[in-house]
Amino acid sequence: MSTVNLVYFSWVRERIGKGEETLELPADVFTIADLLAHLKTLGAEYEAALEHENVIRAAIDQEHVAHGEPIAGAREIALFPPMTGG
Amino acid sequence: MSTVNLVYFSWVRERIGKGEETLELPADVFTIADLLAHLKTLGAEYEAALEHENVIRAAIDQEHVAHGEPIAGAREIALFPPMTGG
Amino acid sequence: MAAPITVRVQLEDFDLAAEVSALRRGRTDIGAVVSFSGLCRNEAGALNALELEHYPGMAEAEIRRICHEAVTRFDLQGATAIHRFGRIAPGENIVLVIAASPHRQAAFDGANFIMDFLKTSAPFWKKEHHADGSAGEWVSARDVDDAARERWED
Amino acid sequence: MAAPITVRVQLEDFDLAAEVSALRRGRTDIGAVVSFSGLCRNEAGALNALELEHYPGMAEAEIRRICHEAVTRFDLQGATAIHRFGRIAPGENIVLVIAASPHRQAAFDGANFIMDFLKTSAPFWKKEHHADGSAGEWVSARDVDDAARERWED
Repeated sequence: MSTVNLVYFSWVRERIGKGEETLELPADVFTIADLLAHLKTLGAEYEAALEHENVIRAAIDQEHVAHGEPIAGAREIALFPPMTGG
Repeated sequence: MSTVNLVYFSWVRERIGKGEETLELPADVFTIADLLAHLKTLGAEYEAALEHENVIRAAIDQEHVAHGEPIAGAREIALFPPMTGG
Repeated sequence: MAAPITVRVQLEDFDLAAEVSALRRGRTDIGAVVSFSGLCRNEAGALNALELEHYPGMAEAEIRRICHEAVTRFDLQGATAIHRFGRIAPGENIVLVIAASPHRQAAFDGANFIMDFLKTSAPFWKKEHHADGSAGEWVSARDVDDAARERWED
Repeated sequence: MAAPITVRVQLEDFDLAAEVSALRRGRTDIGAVVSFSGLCRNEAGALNALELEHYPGMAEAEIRRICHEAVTRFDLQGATAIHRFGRIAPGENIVLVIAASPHRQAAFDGANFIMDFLKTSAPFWKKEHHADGSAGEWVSARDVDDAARERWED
């Protein structure tokens, strides 16, 4: 088990119903993809937020990462939709 | 014979030694190219200014024209080097 | 002289003239300054405001990374990027990008590059608030923005 | 609404903020404003000033033609071009171009297009005055400027 801080933005945040949380992750969660699969087991709100995994972007410690990125050592993991600033 | 107002700019002006003049043109001066050839017969200062005809730009009544452009009806003809504004 | 990079993410409006002046001050080696102002636009009067959400910390860090990349790639003499968050009404500023260079095309390219990457990788999200009071929608990311970013790959 | 075009050729300096404000005033349909400021640049401290000669009347007319072409081609919501003449010291403004559009790339392209054509077809000529008091040279036209202009031909 490892502890990680998760932050959510935009409609990912709205669908999950919170902006941040701290979770204990099972030992078999190695990558962002594993994390997404794990979160979807936590309830319908996570399933709704993360249904289309291919559009979900992730950042580890405030840097963009691909879904295959290992999360070992991450202090903060962010999940959000494609960005629409500018 | 026709009368035309000529204006010169930049080093064309400096080499000719004046910024403007009114000239009577011979009847066989039909185009800008003819005008350049005629001016070069008027003295060494015109020869020096117009020596490299291919770099001389011309405008008739404040619009750019090619050397083949007829000058009939022109009120003002300008001769100048390539532009370097901006 | 290191090229100064100014990055801010803020609630309040910014001042184009002040930011350009700050970049130019005391220098006589700059030949071209290009600024881009991105505004909240009201198409057909249907929009009451945009709500800009951002990821504090990462937003600044990501924009700074983009500006560094632009300064290196286009040999800029300075770059400024300011992005607002919160509620922004039609006609108001959202984002400002400034690039300075000895040469005009590098200044244009620098500002354009920063905007293209800022739109696709700086963590901001726009939500629309409609004039009729109806619940707003999150603005969708556009393929044209990804395409704009990809043109810089060589 | 016809796109406003503002063209001025003047001795005195201009005010970037005032010109951008004039273009934006009272409108909520503009999404992007790009400004280009061209400055007198002092390479290696050798320059005392630039002297800008122009063809009065034609300078304004030619810049106006270029702005009209840009507005039509890029569907701009407005364009401003101001070019100074006379003696201009290093660090001072020479030229300002502003383009407004609903979309960012059109605003960038509009301003860039106006600058490329302005450099090669607006009747202005620069003469250098050296810091050591020596007689100045007329600045030569550069092939790179012709090439920049030609890229807009399609």
